[in-house]
Amino acid sequence: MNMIKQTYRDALRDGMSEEMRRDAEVFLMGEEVAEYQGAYKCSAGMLEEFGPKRVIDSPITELGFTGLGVGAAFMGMRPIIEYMSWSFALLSSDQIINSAAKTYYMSGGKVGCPIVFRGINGLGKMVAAQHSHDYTNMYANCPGLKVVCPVTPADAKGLIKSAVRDNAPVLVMENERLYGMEGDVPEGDDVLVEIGKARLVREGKDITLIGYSMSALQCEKAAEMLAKEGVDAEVIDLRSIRPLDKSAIVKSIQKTNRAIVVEEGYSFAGIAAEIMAVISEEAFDALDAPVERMSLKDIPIPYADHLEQASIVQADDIVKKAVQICK
Amino acid sequence: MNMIKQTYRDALRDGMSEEMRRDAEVFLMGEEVAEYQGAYKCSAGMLEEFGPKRVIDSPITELGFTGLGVGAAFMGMRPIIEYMSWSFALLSSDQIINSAAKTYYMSGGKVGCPIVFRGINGLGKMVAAQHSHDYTNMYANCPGLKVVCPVTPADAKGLIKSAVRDNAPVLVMENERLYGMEGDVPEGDDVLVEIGKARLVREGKDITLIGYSMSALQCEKAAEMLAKEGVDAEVIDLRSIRPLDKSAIVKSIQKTNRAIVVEEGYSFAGIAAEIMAVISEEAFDALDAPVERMSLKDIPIPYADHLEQASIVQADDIVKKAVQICK
Amino acid sequence: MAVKSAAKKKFNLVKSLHNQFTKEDLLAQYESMIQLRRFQEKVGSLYQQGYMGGFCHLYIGQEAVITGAKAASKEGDDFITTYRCHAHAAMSGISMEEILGELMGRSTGISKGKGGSMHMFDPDKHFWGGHGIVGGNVPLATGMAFAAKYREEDRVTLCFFGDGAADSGAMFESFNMAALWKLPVLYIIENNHFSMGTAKERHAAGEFYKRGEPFGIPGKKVDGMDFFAVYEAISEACEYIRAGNGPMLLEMDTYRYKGHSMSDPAKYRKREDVDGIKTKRDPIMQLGNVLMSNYKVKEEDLKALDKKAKEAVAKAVEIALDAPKADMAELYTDIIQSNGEK
Amino acid sequence: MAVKSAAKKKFNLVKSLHNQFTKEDLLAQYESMIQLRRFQEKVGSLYQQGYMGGFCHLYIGQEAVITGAKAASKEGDDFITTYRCHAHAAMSGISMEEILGELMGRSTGISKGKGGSMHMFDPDKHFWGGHGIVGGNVPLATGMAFAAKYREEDRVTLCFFGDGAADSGAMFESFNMAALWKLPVLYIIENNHFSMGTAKERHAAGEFYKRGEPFGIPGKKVDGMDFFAVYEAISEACEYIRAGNGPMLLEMDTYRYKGHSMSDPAKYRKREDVDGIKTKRDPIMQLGNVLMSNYKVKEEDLKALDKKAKEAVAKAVEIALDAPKADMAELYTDIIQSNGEK
Ligand SMILES: Cc1ncc(C[n+]2csc(CCOP(=O)(O)OP(=O)(O)O)c2C)c(N)n1
Ligand SMILES: Cc1ncc(C[n+]2csc(CCOP(=O)(O)OP(=O)(O)O)c2C)c(N)n1
Ligand SMILES: [Mg+2]
Ligand SMILES: [Mg+2]
Repeated sequence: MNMIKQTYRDALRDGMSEEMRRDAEVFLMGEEVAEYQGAYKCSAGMLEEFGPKRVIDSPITELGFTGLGVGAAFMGMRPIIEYMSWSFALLSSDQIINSAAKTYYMSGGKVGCPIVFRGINGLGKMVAAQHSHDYTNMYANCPGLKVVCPVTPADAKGLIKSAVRDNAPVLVMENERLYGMEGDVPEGDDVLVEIGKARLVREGKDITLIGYSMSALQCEKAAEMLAKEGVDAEVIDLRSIRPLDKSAIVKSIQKTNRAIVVEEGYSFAGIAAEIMAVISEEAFDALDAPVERMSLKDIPIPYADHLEQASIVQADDIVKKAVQICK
Repeated sequence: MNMIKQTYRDALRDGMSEEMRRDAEVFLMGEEVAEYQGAYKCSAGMLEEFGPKRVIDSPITELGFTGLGVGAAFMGMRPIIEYMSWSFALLSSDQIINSAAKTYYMSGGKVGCPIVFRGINGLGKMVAAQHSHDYTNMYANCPGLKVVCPVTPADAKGLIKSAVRDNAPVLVMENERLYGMEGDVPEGDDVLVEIGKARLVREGKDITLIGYSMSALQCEKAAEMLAKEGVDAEVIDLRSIRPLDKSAIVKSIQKTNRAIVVEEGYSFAGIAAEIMAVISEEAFDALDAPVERMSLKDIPIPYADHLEQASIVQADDIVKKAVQICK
Repeated sequence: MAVKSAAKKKFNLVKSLHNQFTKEDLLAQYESMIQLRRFQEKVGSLYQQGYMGGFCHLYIGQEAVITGAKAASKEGDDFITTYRCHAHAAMSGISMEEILGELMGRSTGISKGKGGSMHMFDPDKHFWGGHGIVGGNVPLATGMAFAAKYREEDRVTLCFFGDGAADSGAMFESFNMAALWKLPVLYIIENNHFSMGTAKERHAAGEFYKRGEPFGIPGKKVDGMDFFAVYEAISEACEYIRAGNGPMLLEMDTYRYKGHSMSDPAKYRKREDVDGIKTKRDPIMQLGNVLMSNYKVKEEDLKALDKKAKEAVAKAVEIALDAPKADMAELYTDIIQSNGEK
Repeated sequence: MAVKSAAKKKFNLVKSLHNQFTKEDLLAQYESMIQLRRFQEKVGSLYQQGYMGGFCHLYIGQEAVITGAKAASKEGDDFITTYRCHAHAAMSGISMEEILGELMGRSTGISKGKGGSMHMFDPDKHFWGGHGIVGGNVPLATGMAFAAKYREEDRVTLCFFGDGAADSGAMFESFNMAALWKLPVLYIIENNHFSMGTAKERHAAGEFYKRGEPFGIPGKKVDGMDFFAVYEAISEACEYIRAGNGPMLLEMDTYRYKGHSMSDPAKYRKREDVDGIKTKRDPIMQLGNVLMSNYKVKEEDLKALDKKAKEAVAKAVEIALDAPKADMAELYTDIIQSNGEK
């Protein structure tokens, strides 16, 4: 496949644009998505190409415009609803959970809801507690939704495209720190990434490091450092949180017999807890050591750079823990 | 201690009333709490006793009156905010998480938030998907909050009293099916139940059954049935979800070496997943078998009685699973 | 249960409307209303006999609103309401059997027994629920109207909700967007004077019909117990909306005779208040009076329609009771719409 | 930075107010404003030099609103605002060192370096933040007013928020409760014409000052670039509120000169638009003109105040830079208020 180098931000934009070209029923709505070109420039050029009918600046009323999107999706349209942050989307969680996730079932399959909700999630840089919170676990808990967390530009594009085409409500959790990162993205309008499949980032035999979103990058970095210490780590980027690719996890554990799950989210009933439960259920006997989780510190995230950094699991920390487990 | 027989509903009411008598800064606000005597009659007689200044019917604006409560708590008052259901409280999750949980930290300890949020949570009886959802894990994930789930009338009273006196925001998750249940409640205005302590429901040596809210009752019932099958089950009612009483769990596992965690909530990144993670972290070597979790079916909850019942873990199911693990 | 052909002129006085319908049309309206009433009463008694569970919200007393709205709107217009949805569902063409089936958890239920009393839908009949979260259907309706406008379809969305819901932030956020983008949506507040047990004066400041004014949304208060008043107001509003003027807001002054739901003994109001309205403003009685005074319909004719309605209800109950329980296998269907489907 | 004693009469015409202050009082106002301006400018340049991070929202251009509000309100009234909070914090008496310390993550920061630009508080000075969620501070303010009324204290809560926030459901829900319960709260919309990059016309239907009308909340549009207009409107509003009449709403017509936050180049508006306002309506210039024309203050005197302000800012920067970084141990404090504490 032909590859082009692209930022995550542009890959997302291209993914959305391609789907909008393909299907006239897709529109993009959110705060500052049109004239401003996106608060983080993820929709640069889209207003120009698609016009104000399809790229729509909304007022700062997350509950209202989320419900609006869901209503349009009930009618068969395919809205992409952008949140300036998933922290603000809490205001709309009622419409996501009570309307988008549940109506298909409650209607006995009569009313579908093909919609995409997307935006930045988790920590940014020095934006303090109200703007620094990973909500992946909250939504992934809820049947009726799909939740994905692309880390690479290729996944950003492939997953947003799959999300738009999916008949279920799909939540795409992005991260501000990813937007500027570059990577190879396959060319072509129909290159999708399947929702529900993890990404094997790196093969290894000694231990499996599992992460998603930013923590997948930390795992990757840690694995490179571990290689120098003689530890051969396998790295899995979960990528799709719901549905979860259990078999990819189990397969890896059966090979390495050890695992660390890393998250840039709170530990209590978080994603790592779920992965630990899955491993316990499906690969308990394969374990040579208990699975460990490394989570965000259990505090509201502070503003100051050094404090903020101290609340995140760093690659160094993973390395230390992995060496300890493997020796 | 002298005991009186009381329903859960009345115990709650007495707990709130005693605290209101004790502290003039406590007030109760919510939909139908005053003239209607509470949608589920949990505040029967309170309007009469305390008057409309302290027992206040709110409009159906969860976001607004939650924020109002938080603002009053910032000023040092001690509001009790009742939700007609935690399903509706989703609309106010922004104020609970972004304002109540985070402001104390963000202000460097300058602005406290001594507030209680309470109401029914989880499944009722045939009220369908939008009204049947356990949100415990969502809030318990968040630092800055405390979350309790009383099951007995005594705990309902003791925990609501502790919650009102607590300087932190405390969420009390009740259940409609508990309201009418009777139990012994110790007399006296200062009998508190400490937040952060699990309740040892039943001692046993073969396996630990762990639950909270309705699922603790199922565990208790299962334990009685198991006794007849020769399995001696210990039962732990978590009672306080955040902070979690890890030592009670670990102690029990070290004795029984086996555990089942039961929840009337969704499994993905739920409370059971957290307990499994905790056990794996703190008592892995004590395990003779992997911990199992038994959760609500992973579906929006259907209306019809027989379908609804089929989505819940029943005591029978627990018995079967426990026998299987213990043999 | 729909009007065949209603007078299409513009009316300024409700009274002048009384003679603008054919007798047949008006009788059909009467029949709809009495059938809704008898049906709801039956649902109430079946509930009390234990045939159903959960929440169950009856619409008795408010019948003129949905019948007037159906008569005044066009085929193809979309309807969406709250949990108090049986009448809206029935007037959209969902059969009583399907509604009863749903209430009794049968496989024939309109939502296969999974939705229950509060959650009924039939997009083919332009009926979009049946929603349980107060205020929640208002943004949804706004989105439906958004879709209609986007697709350049001549559809008005009629969005019904209560006086309690009219306090919700969701409604105001919707108003702002609908006004900004001139969406073809008619917001209809069914002000039955109680948000559950809380009287209007204790839950809402000011007047409901004015709540769109800051956004430039015209509002009007309408006698929601009078079929003709409802018909006129909704006809005019739909015309205004169809002309591309954007949203409108109507406050229907109505009343519910029963408790908020089956579990509510409604102690928060006086029996006389309810009785006063029943005897003076009952929508069915009022329409009957017009039929008798202006159309020479006899009381016996109306009684015959009542009897017919009761029979239809009884028949529906019979059919519903005959149906098997919802299938256990349905537990796991309809969770996620697969990508193969439409 | 507070008025010592302001004229306490009732004023009908803003112009007539020009002569009602003592020269000293007005000069103190001027000094406050120029110091806010210089301080904000310094914050902007320190940000660009990398001394701070995250979001940083400047208040340059809007100074008349908070200075007028402080002058018109009483000691003991409570203030709460959004993330655009440096000026409100400073006018509440939080020192520039503490604000800068916070912005630079120092241990001397008003929130110990944990809150940053958007989250500053000092209850002792009746300043309640500094909140990051748009619309979120409006219910909070309503609750503060609820507490004041409950405790029968003579305190008005002054709640500041932007035109974007004025679309939020949270605001409307608050209006309804405040009106119902006659809470002593003054809602102040600082309409700087942009909700981030979205011009008012594109995000809000109708007029802001009317948004309380459906609830019976009186509203007024005020020239937010004119200290006297702000002073008069807020004086009158606080009097109305203090008399037990319930909430009021003021829309301040103002403008921000800089981008929404430090990362916004503000391409969505024309340079001329900003320049036009700077040259014709600048609040500091306007107050300076009154001082010169009505109080015989000389331009040099004003320049001297400017110089004094710059020096005060420079001094504060020096002190802030001298302070140690926020203590690592603070990571784990202030998560949950323990039950021993007050
Ligand atoms: C957000 C939310 N809060 C509370 C409830 C519980 N509840 C259901 S109906 C109702 C009263 C609604 O009154 P109104 O809007 O006037 O409609 P009506 O029932 O009179 O038709 C309440 C409080 C709910 N379903 N959703
Ligand atoms: C609920 C929510 N949505 C979005 C944002 C991101 N955001 C921060 S400020 C802002 C614009 C607010 O404009 P306005 O209310 O006019 O206030 P101003 O910044 O002009 O003072 C936006 C969209 C947020 N903080 N909170
Ligand atoms: Mg009502
Ligand atoms: Mg603005």
